[in-house]
Amino acid sequence: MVNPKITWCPGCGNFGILTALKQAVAFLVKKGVLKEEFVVVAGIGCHAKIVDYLNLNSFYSLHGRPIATAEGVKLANPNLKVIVCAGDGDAYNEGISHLIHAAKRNIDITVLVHNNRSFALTTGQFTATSPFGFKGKSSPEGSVEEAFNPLKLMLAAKATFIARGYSAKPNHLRNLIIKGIQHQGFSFIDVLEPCLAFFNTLQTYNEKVYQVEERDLTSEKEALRKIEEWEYGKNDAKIPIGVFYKIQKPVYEKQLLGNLIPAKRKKEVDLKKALEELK
Amino acid sequence: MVNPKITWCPGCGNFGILTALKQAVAFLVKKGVLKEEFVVVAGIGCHAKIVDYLNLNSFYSLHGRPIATAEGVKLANPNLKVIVCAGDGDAYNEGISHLIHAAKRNIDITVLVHNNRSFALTTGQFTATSPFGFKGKSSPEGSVEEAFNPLKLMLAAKATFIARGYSAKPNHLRNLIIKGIQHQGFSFIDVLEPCLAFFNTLQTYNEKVYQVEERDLTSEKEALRKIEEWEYGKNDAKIPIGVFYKIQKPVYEKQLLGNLIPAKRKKEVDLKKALEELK
Amino acid sequence: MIQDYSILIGGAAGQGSRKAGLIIAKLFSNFGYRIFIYDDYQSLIRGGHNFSHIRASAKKILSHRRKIDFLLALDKNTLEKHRNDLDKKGIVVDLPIKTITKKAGGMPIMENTALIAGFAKMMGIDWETLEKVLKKEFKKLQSLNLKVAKAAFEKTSNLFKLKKLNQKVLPLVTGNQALALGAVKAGLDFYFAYPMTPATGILHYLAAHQEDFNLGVAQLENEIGLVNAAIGAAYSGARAMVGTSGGGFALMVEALSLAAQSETPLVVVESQRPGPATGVPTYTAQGDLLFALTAGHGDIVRFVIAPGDAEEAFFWSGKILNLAWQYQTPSILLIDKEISESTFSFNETVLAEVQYEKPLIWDKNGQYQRYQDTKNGISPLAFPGQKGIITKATGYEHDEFGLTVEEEKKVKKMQDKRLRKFKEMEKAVEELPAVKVYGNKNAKKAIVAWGSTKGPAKEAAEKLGIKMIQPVILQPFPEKQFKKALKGVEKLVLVETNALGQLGKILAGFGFQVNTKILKYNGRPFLPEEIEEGLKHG
Amino acid sequence: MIQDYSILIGGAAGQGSRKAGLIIAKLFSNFGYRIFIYDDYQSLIRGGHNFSHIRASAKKILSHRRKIDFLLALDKNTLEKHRNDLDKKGIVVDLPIKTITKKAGGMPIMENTALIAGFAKMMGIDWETLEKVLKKEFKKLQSLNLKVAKAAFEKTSNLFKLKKLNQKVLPLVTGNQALALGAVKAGLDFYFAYPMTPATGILHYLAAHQEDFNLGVAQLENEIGLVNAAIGAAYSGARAMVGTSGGGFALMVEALSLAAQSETPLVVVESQRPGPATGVPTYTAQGDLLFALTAGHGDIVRFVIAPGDAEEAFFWSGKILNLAWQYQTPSILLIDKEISESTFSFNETVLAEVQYEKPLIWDKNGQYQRYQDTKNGISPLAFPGQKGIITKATGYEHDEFGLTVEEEKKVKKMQDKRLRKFKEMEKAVEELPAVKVYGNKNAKKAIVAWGSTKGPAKEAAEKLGIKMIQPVILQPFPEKQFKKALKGVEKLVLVETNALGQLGKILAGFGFQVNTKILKYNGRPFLPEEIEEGLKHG
Ligand SMILES: Cc1ncc(C[n+]2csc(CCOP(=O)(O)OP(=O)(O)O)c2C)c(N)n1
Ligand SMILES: Cc1ncc(C[n+]2csc(CCOP(=O)(O)OP(=O)(O)O)c2C)c(N)n1
Ligand code: SF4
Ligand code: SF4
Ligand SMILES: [Mg+2]
Ligand SMILES: [Mg+2]
Repeated sequence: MVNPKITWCPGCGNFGILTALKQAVAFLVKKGVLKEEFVVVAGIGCHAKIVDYLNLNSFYSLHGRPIATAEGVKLANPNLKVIVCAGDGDAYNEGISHLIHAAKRNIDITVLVHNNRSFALTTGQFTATSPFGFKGKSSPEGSVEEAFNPLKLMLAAKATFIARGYSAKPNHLRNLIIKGIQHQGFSFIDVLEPCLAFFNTLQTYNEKVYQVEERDLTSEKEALRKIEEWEYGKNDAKIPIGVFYKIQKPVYEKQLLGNLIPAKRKKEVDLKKALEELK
Repeated sequence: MVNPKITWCPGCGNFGILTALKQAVAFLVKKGVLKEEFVVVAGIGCHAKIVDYLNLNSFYSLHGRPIATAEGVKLANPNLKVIVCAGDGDAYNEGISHLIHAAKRNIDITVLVHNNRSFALTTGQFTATSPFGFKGKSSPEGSVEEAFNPLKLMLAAKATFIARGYSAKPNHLRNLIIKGIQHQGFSFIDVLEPCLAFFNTLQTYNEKVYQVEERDLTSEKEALRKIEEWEYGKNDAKIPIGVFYKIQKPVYEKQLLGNLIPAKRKKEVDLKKALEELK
Repeated sequence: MIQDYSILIGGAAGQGSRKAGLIIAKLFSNFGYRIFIYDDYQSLIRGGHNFSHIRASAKKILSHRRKIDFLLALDKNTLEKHRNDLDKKGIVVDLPIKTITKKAGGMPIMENTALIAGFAKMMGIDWETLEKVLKKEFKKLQSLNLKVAKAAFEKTSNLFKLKKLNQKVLPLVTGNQALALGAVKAGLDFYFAYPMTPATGILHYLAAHQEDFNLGVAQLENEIGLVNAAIGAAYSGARAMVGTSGGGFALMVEALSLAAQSETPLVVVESQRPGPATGVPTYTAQGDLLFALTAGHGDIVRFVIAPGDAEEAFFWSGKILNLAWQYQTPSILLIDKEISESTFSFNETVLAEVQYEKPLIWDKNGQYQRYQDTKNGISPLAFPGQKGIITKATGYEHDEFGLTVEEEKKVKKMQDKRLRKFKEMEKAVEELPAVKVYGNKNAKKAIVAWGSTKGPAKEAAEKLGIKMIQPVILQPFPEKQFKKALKGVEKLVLVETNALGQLGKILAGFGFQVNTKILKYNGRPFLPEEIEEGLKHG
Repeated sequence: MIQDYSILIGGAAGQGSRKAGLIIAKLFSNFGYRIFIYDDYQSLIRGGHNFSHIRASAKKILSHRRKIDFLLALDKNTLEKHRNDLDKKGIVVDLPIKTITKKAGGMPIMENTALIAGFAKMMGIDWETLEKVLKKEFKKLQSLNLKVAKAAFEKTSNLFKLKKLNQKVLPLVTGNQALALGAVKAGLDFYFAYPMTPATGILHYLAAHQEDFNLGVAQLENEIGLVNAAIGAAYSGARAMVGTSGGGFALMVEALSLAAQSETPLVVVESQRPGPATGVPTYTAQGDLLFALTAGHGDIVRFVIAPGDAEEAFFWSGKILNLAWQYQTPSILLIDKEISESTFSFNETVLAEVQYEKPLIWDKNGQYQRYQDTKNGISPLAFPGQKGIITKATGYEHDEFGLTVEEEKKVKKMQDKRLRKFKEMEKAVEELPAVKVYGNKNAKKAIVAWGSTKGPAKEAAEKLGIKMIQPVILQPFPEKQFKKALKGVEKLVLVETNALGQLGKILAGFGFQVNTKILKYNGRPFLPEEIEEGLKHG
């Protein structure tokens, strides 16, 4: 049962992401993953309404916290496939500490950032990826902050899978999501999406976005080169989408827990030894 | 008047930082800066006790928040010279969101991270720059997280001044601090310091640390090369110290406020026009 | 008969019903009417159903009522949803706005202009007034809007002759705007925020007027960052304020405790919405009261003030900023969506009641000690940057100079200093109009209500001839004034928009027992009728 | 005469006085004595002044007293600071530990071993007992330590013949360890934390026993991250607990509200220290009570339980974990440094009182609805990963399935469901031993005290022959039990370690008035004598 009424604006980029995510899940289910093993965790914002439109397990968390929530979901039961739908406000402003540390510890979750480069649901203020000079209601004369490049931050934070997608290319995005979920470790996908109401980047993206050749994925240098092709907030360059970086490293939950599945462990513990120690 | 009794362990790296900071301030005072225009903001941890030992304006803030506090201090009165003394726990764990965003907006403050690569005051747990396998009381079998490289993160976050110092080289550090304060924009100095009680890196650092030649400071490529010479958590390479990166960009407070000094503005405002608008 | 019109205009988000509602209100306002607008909207940007309920009355009013005299629909949905609330004599204003707009060469978004203009004509509002208001409201595409308006005005026939009242035209101000203005009047130097409904309007308003008001406005990375920045700014000498709703406020409470320990002035505007958690983000509730009254770890007394309309928002916002600085304390202006985003006729006479009041500034004698142990517990302020002054603020327990202490006597000494300050705060409250009384002051039955519930409760009390008591300052609680207000009351009825009867719990702590509770917690404000009905049954 | 010894051992941080204190306590414990250790240390790692006050008694005791029978000093400072508290018959245990240690080839850090051994000999503790305890405590450099001990044991002459009591030897457990064990017994699956005194010990203890207990322990980037992770873990079906102190707790309150709205079980251990803000971080206070009782925005009822010693910490930690899961609610175990870090003889009989209690799990009939609108407001749980079950948790107001709602009726419906659940929680509390009574149960005078103040208050009450009432569950407040406990009481004296008399305010809200207050707020726990004196004057 899902919410029959989608309340995104007509033409909103979130539709493309919804389609891509649904298809990615359908693909993996066909491949044998149990549908009920997917859990989608969302923050708060336009993007986050996606959980109401998906007939999947989900946790509609707090603004800024979906990654933290998702880490707990995964740690308690590492068999689950945990997907985060975060906004740029969630991931790069309010809750950037969780993004960076989740990447650093290489926990095996997949983070999609619905990056419309604005706080949309609160009617369009600038975020960390809005361009310098962004005119929103909190910056009527233009914001005075430059955007950062989240992919570069993720590389510095040791994410093991870094990609960029575009909401208007749902097939491509679907494949990215599949790869992200299949990747064992922290997968980060920044999804560019136009916000029709507050930052309509549709035309720009349609003109500039191109699919990058996915090679040398284990080279940080090569990844950086692709990542730096386009700086958020600039309008000069072509915008590559695709997987930029992918390396294999031990995942956090395995290292922390071994084979333990906390949600399914036996509850009985003998405390005798522990108390004997204390005599 | 300062606290006469210093409670750091004998041999603690914080002594070197205290010396260097005092000397840097003394130097700048000699150059004509009013001593009372310095404000030191500290977090919570061993490092933070430094404010009790300095006869300077100071704000002993919360764990993780000194950068945020310092931003307010500066924004209210941009004439002040604001120096943050943060721990690695403060800056890279609890409050990393503030570090990244302060760098991004290029606010003109100087952040020293007293990086002993552990939570020392709480008796030695791993932080974001502790090496994989760090044995502390919260990770008796060795921590399972790799360290990140904070300088690399700062580069990705658009800091305009990035340096590394070493507490056992207080003269060199003094010069770094002077340069950091003189730099117009966000200055970041990661200061390696041994913690005698919980992570004694003294010998390693003494062996590996060397002063890098400071050239090509405006090149991000060159900066990255130096920054990547040594990865936190590894013990294989030489450890460069010095300024790695320095570029000039408009500072945040100037762009936001123009010439306004909020703490000194005239309080009288005529509201007639504003109310007329609303009729 | 008293002139009292209720107009409902609704449509999908993006159709501009809110703006249209404001324009209609301004038309009535220009005829000397007093206005209240309730705006109802969902958490979405396009589509769904939004509506504004405009009430225009000869008397001052602070809430809307259930019945509708005129129903203006920008879409079908509006008709369906609200037809039932139409008064027996009510009218559906059904004009061919699509055709009119199209014919006049307008764009679909201008259909609301057509509707307004037709309605104005119907009501007997003259073209000149309409034109004046439209010109003010439409800076973009002005002439095209006017063209559409003119066409609709001409197409529609006049039905009524709206009486022009011999009253001053007042500005129409939201609670958010009013409190922003009050703070500015009291010397606000810096506003820090992160967007959060329903407090976002403060940020938008101050950002738009940054130059006019000559102050700092910053949106930072998150609530924790900005509240700590506000504390830093106050340390530097700037009067700082922050604004948010319950969830953002929750993130600020550690810093609130820092403000208490470091004795840094801080004003937090907490505009409530229904919780817990994200709850119902674009609706209203008074469910954060208990939380606000005790927010922050440790022994803290803070000012918590809950204004009940725009004028009070103005007055108390200025007052709390002054109080925060006089007593060097964190303070909370506790409102809700119903105050923040409703629109009120604003009586400008209140302007004169708010000034910048100077806090206790150090006289430069001897050595400065940030936490000087004075008799009343208030230590003189000094700010960094002045020769000869070292000022050390801290979140640790400290000595007078601001250095860390752990010894038992020293720890107690500073806590005692703060306790003396708390006593002064209690005294200050009793000197202020902390409890208001309305209605029949001799009645044996009284309503007690706070914040936004004042409006409907006052109206109900006046109608029923009973008393209505509104505690405005909720901490330190004005015990004496409240006791006085209770004189002669035999039956006390609690009315608030939360599920636990939170004010009731507070009152009980002071020995004041309520006899009945009327609670509402569906995200909507009380209507006066609902309280009247509740009182009849209860 | 009752056997009741008080031993104080002190030194600079880094000299190992705490460890030495624990060993001395174990010696007495091995002789059948009941132990309480108060550890006093500053916020520094080396230097300064730390001390442990060990009390060993034939009877169960829960606090230390002022007087010292034996003063053991690892440095001069200790002698100077504590000599005044020496009993008339008290003895300064002054041994040439430097020389002994050196001669035996030991290192300076082993001087504490020499002191212990000499003291043991003096007291008449046999070498075998000493050796057994030392072997257990010194895994590193064991033989060298034993050598030093042997030398000191031989060098010192015997003065007393400590009576061996015919009582079971009990483990010595800190409050932190006890509550960790209680939670483990009740099925704890995951502990999340970020270091913060005085709660850090829980993290250390569970991390050290992660394999023994077969559970997850994670230190994450900050408190906000980990509390949200704990909520996520609970959603997945793992019993999660987090631990912190006031400042970290403040950062968790937004998530607490999320747990309330999403009905996710969550246990937060809040171990208080003196605030506001950083305050006096290694000392004790009960100043976060009001904050804990109302933490989180919105209408929330949560369990708040304050155990008063190690056995209660064990019992209630297990109980609250079970309650949190039965009622799907955030819950707070509220202790303080005095409970967390003091060491108690722990009566193992309490072990049997805690079990894993099964929460309401979905029976797999029909379609699963996370928020099924049941009669008692409790909806069956189901976890992700099971075929056929879709479980949707949310922080928005929602329908039964977990989808967002904004309509007024739907909003009210879910709040009503939660209100019914709150009622069930109230009932559950009255079924539990929520209020304890000690001392003379027929006395007209009674002390009311909570949490760590139980220990000294109970001792004072027993000595003075008055009653002592301890509310253990503080929310939902056990009104009936408290009323019952008050029967016959004419004078009620409030005793707590905070400056505002916070429990007193809560009691007033339920109509219970205290007649006098004895408050202490210098960071130190009450001594029984102080309460006795206060009662004589008050
Ligand atoms: C703690 C907190 N602060 C602020 C908000 C208000 N808020 C709701 S959505 C939102 C912005 C969302 O931006 P983003 O994450 O980019 O999502 P988008 O709406 O753009 O999809 C904000 C600030 C909140 N819900 N919680
Ligand atoms: C919100 C909060 N969480 C936790 C703590 C406890 N705490 C005090 S100091 C500290 C660690 C300090 O580490 P770091 O910043 O690296 O400083 P160091 O002691 O190593 O100099 C922690 C976790 C606190 N004071 N506040
Ligand atoms: S406001 Fe922007 S992000 Fe939100 S639904 Fe509309 S187009 Fe999409
Ligand atoms: S514990 Fe480490 S950081 Fe702290 S004072 Fe000692 S040596 Fe310095
Ligand atoms: Mg966004
Ligand atoms: Mg550190």
